[in-house]
Amino acid sequence: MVAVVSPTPTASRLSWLVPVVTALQPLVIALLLGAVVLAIAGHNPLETYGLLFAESFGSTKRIAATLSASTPLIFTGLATAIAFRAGAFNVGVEGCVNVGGLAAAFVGFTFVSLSAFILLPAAIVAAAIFGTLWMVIPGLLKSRLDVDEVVTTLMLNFIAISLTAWLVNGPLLAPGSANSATPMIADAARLPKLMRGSTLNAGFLIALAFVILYWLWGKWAALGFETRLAGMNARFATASGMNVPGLVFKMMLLSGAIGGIAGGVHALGNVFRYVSGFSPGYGFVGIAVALLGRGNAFGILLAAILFGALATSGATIQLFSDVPIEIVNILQGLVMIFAVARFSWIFSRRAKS
Amino acid sequence: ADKPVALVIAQGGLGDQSYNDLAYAGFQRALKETGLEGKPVESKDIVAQAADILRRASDADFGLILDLEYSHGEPMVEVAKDYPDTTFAILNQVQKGDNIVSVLFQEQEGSYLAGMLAAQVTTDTSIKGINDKPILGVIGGTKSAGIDKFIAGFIEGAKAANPKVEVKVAYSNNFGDPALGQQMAKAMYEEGADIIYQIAGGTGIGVIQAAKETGHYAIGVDGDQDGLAPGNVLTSMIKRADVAVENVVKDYAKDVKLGGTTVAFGLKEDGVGLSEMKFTKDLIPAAYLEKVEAAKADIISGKIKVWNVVDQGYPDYLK
Amino acid sequence: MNTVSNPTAARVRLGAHGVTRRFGTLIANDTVDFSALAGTIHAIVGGNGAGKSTLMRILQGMDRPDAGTVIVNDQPATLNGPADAFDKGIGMVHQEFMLVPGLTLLENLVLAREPVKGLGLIDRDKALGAARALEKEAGVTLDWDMLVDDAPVHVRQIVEILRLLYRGADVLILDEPTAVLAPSQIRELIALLKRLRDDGRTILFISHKLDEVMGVSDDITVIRAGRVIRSMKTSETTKAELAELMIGEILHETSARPGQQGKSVLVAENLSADDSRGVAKLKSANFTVHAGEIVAIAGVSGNGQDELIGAVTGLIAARGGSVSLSGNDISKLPLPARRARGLAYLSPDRAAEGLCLEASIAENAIVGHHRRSAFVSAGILKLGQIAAHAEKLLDAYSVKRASSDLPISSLSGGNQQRVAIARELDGNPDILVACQPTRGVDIRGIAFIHQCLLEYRDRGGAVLLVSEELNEIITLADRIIVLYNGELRGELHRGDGDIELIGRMMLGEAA
Amino acid sequence: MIDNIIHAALIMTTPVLLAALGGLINRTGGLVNIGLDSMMLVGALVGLILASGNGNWGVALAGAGFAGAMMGLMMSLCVTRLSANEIIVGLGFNIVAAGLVRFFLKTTYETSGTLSLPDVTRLPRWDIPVIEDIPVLGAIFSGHDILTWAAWLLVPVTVWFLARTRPGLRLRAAGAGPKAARALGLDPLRTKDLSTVFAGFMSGLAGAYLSIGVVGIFNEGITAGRGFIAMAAFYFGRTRPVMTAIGALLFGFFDAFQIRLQGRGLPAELVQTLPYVMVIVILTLIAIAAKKSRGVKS
Ligand SMILES: Nc1ncnc2c1ncn2[C@@H]1O[C@H](COP(=O)(O)OP(=O)(O)OP(=O)(O)O)[C@@H](O)[C@H]1O
Ligand SMILES: Nc1ncnc2c1ncn2[C@@H]1O[C@H](COP(=O)(O)OP(=O)(O)OP(=O)(O)O)[C@@H](O)[C@H]1O
Ligand SMILES: [Mg+2]
Ligand SMILES: [Mg+2]
Repeated sequence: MVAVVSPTPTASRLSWLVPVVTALQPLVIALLLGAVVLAIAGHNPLETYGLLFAESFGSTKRIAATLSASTPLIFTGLATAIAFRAGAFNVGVEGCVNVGGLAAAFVGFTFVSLSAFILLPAAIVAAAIFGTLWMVIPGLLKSRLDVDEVVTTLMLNFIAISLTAWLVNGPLLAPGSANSATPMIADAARLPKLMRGSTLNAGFLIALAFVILYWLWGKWAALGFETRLAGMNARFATASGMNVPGLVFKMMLLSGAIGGIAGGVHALGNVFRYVSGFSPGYGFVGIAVALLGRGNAFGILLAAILFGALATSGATIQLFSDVPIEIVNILQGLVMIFAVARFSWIFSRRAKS
Repeated sequence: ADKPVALVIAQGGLGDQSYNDLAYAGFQRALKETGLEGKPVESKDIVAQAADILRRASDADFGLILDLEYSHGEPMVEVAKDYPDTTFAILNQVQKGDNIVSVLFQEQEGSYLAGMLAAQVTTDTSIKGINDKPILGVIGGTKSAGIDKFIAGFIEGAKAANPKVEVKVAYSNNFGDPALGQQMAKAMYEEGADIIYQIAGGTGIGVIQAAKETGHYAIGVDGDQDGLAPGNVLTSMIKRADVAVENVVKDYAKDVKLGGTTVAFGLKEDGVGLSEMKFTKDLIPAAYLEKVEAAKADIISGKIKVWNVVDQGYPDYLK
Repeated sequence: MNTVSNPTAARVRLGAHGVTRRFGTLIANDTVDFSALAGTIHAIVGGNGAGKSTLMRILQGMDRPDAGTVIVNDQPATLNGPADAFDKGIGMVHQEFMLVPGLTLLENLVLAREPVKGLGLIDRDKALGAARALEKEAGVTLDWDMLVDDAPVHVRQIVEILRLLYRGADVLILDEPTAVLAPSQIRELIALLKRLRDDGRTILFISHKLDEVMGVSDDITVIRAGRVIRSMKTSETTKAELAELMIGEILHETSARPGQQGKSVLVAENLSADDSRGVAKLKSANFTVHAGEIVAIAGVSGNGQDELIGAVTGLIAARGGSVSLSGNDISKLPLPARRARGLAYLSPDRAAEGLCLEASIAENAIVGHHRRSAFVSAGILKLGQIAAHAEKLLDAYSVKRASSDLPISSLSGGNQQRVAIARELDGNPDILVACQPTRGVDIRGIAFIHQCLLEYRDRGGAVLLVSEELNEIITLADRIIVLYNGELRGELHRGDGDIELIGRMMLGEAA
Repeated sequence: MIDNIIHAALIMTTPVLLAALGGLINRTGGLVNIGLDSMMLVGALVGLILASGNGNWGVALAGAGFAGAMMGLMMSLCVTRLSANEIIVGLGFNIVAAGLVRFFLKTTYETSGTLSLPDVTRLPRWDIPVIEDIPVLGAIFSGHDILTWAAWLLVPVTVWFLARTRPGLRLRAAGAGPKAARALGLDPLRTKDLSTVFAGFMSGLAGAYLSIGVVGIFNEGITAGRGFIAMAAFYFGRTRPVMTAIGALLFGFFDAFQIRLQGRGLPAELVQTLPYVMVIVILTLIAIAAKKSRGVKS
């Protein structure tokens, strides 16, 4: 009888496992489904998964590649999460990545005579500023006129992509380039590499710093506290004396700033210019990262690393197997879908109620 | 050489109905003939993964890495320095390096011929579907120097044949939306164009569909697209990316020293040119074709120098 | 008048045998035995969180017991969901309203059993006909094309009940149906319930108001902490005994002492305001609240209370007139600024506005005060101080909780309300605008909250009390103003008026 | 000129409108469907395959609708039965569908990206005698195919369905008050599932419209994000059919317009943003007008 009421010592020692298992369960189901697809396509699932793992985490170089690929996703995940936190469904981070990336690249290839101590911060600040500016219109529309932010930010993505495409092929086109690209940025504007022979750069450290800041901000900052409450219950927050539209506006801008920095860091640390195909949808993956990480700082970090690992290993396993990229995409989608599913439902008798 | 070969696929991926698909076809032919091992590498995030993929392939002991992605030029120079024993190949641009081979195409030369042919045809009302207006159209996939290189050559060729000809230019901003291509083409046909040159991948397939539906003409690109709508594709401006890739791989297999060289594929090398016009040859008066042939000879001999947007920037008529 | 065929003259129309329901470690229902006899009104009473709603949900098939069975017509029965319960003639009006927003009253009435012509087309005439017949039976008239969102609470309540009749239910489970009604509306409802019973229907009635329970019911079951304490005939018990059974101790009624009127704190002059659709709801109201007094605004909901509260607190912009606080005009200030000047506001809608249900208990206790210099410096919260302060506050208001870090939704309604009051009175505001402070709270909680308000007043606080509970108003208020149709009428002083008089004034009958 | 713009605008509108109506029903039932694009893509492929070899276009449409509906069902089950977040599931479906389509093309047709099949039966266009020769009216009413007609007829039908019918009422109830619906013995989860199946069906048709109605081939980029535009359309219309249709038409019109605006000295990239800019501008104007009218009353 006693055993039923109070958990046994063994159970309590292993109780930390419960959330881990719960978190892994969807991943396992996604992998199982992926295995079915692989098997149908005539690939050995175990071999493929082994290869994917090795190409993501199998050596220092591969780990570096994974972290490098996850860097922009950490930023976009945080940018999205911060707007969600305030109750604004901002799907426009993709646009911010593009304008931010172009702004940083512009500073980086224009003011080439400046020293790194000035140029690098200036380029990142430019990215943040342009990302912020990009969110002013939807932020104002949402907070002042209650115009749905999903539509406006989605539209602004298309506009950002077209606008940057125009700039980079017209006024900002590198002479002698056959595709739309700015000139390369000055060496002084480049973020230092963390490891020779890899693309992992100081941008990842900045991303980590942002994760920690985001966590601290959510826990310790008065603004973070207010944002969370406003996002959970706007009426309550208003009645408690908060300026909810103002908060929403601020958080949309902050989201834009971080989105801009995502692009800036990507331009200064990896691509070294702005070029067509600069962002293959980092902003959209950021939505998944934010939701997968459940808005939690470390959840976002893990989710970004997961997607980064799939992106980087998905490309390089093609060197060692015949598994085509689409299988990797399918896998990615499955992980996304099932990572947010709750399978307890199936086993629970009364979940219906 | 017997180390394996990698082919890095450019943005747009396999299935773009043009550049990537063509290059991959040449790649496969070469592998079959030489018996070499080889892998294509695609990625959604191809721009950012440039160095990552090139290094991984080098580390994995691939002997030749062909890269179709334009934005990989500069990263390749960096990576190539660290792997002197690996040969790298980049297309559409010249990059310096002892172990880098650059492959260039003179698409403007082939486009010139296409323009010259179209400008002659467009006022010949004896041909079905042709009106008397000297109006031609071009639909490009994106506004970029790489695409405008085709367009400039086309316009130059058209003006050479008939200075009064007007060339309408539009961009789809999308290489994979045939419905859009079809609508754009129809809009151009409505405005009096009767021949449209498409340089827009999958979007361009819609242009050819529009030609077929409205009884006008399209000009195909990259591969021989004459068969997509027999009789409605006036000709195709073929860019032998497949031959280029095939040749590079074969040379590598034969241990020809490739590093540090630049291979050009123009009219002279048969790297670009018009299709054989299997379905339209009989429609077109022979005189027009003769004039095109003459221009081709002049370009090969150097008598005509066609404008190259990538090297020379934009000409006045395409600003 | 349609009569209900008494189903095979069963003695126990609806009941439970050994029903147990656990939520995690909490036992909400502990081997509950319960029998509602056919053709009776059976009241179920108990404190907040006693397990009343849980038991009712089980009896309506919304929830299933972990052990035990439901009894229908003397026989054990299994209820596979609410549809099954409806088939057996059992319907329920839930504690929280279960009307669909965005639908009209008529649509809500017929939802799930719509009369149709061919093609699934709803037969509006038939639906309206049925609605009119039900109206007659209940003795009301409704605008059936009104959207639920626009309907006042008592109308919604009526629609919920009519809906059960429409579905042909002869067992009506009503979970706190009177919590939001005015006295006259309560009387009407009770009369209706009695009529329905006399037609042979069986009614399960939950309320925290023991007067009502004594007045309406034939039988009473008392539940405490998930167990049935006793079932009895209403005629065999008294209010005092019920109260003692419910809470396990004897509760002393709050005694009303007159307050000491001080200087004027809140002055409203010619205040008028519109509702969200621009309809004038508050017309030129004038009143003053002094330090050390409780001024109550009595009125049936929908007569302008929301607009009055909104205009005083700054939640909505007034259309005209002015509000001043301690001599300063605050008419143009938004709510945060008014709060900063010493105004506190206890919302009538605890779940949606008064509390943030997903946030923790401690957070709910501190919100609004977290920018105090003791709790924040340079935008960084001093979490240690805040937690300590929250603990102190929660202890002072005896909030029963496992841990202050749990979401506040884990508390019972009474305890939730304590948190809200603790927060609003923290920091000694100049004036508290307290709206429906005891809605849905059990008798022990009510006594406690009343005590808090009186102590605050005695410390020199000013209270503007807006309530539909006349008993509450009589107990607490030093002055009573009646709000009818957007106008303030008559002013009564402590001891002046009786419930009947105020009730008539609320309906615009007397001045 | 104006005739041509009208005609082109209507053609560009049809797929967006079809999917938007599906999405609207879906959202009314309580699910915001970000995966419309994936259902469109699969519909486009299935439609083309069934219409090839001189197939029957009716069968092709049915097949495309069915394929989309199946995708909708799977998506809905993930949301309603596995309580997965609908936004992520939608994004995930877009990725998985794109991958599966490429994979299928590679393994079955040994092609990638584009599928061009012989003898594709195209959707017939109906010319209406007399009217077809009247300017403007002819462009509006003549020369359209069954799906264009269906899409526009469905607008009033949807209004009627939601306002007047039993399933319409239950759908609204499932979306706006699932708890209440359940308390009344309805099954809101199943209603939600059905509404997603419908959204999938409509998106499948929209896809088939692109592949066998407009171009006659399939390309993996054939939807070109029109599923997202459809989503924007029903957001634009605040889930009301007529406004949603206007939103879809707005896209179609400005799309047709921008094509014709090109090559007139304006940069192509900037002209192409016209539809998106217009949506923001119009939403803003509507919001300002709404605010003003509220201000006037008070
Ligand atoms: N879905 C649920 N999950 C977890 N706990 C629950 C749930 N529903 C009720 N409880 C718990 O069960 C207990 C009984 O709740 P119930 O709603 O039956 O109380 P009640 O008697 O109706 O109270 P009140 O008078 O305040 O309405 C409470 O402690 C409550 O916290
Ligand atoms: N899913 C749930 N998980 C945990 N607690 C729950 C859940 N659902 C309801 N409860 C709790 O059950 C208790 C009783 O619920 P109920 O709906 O009867 O309201 P209440 O707390 O009694 O408040 P009131 O009577 O004032 O409305 C509350 O504490 C409520 O928060
Ligand atoms: Mg002509
Ligand atoms: Mg209850």
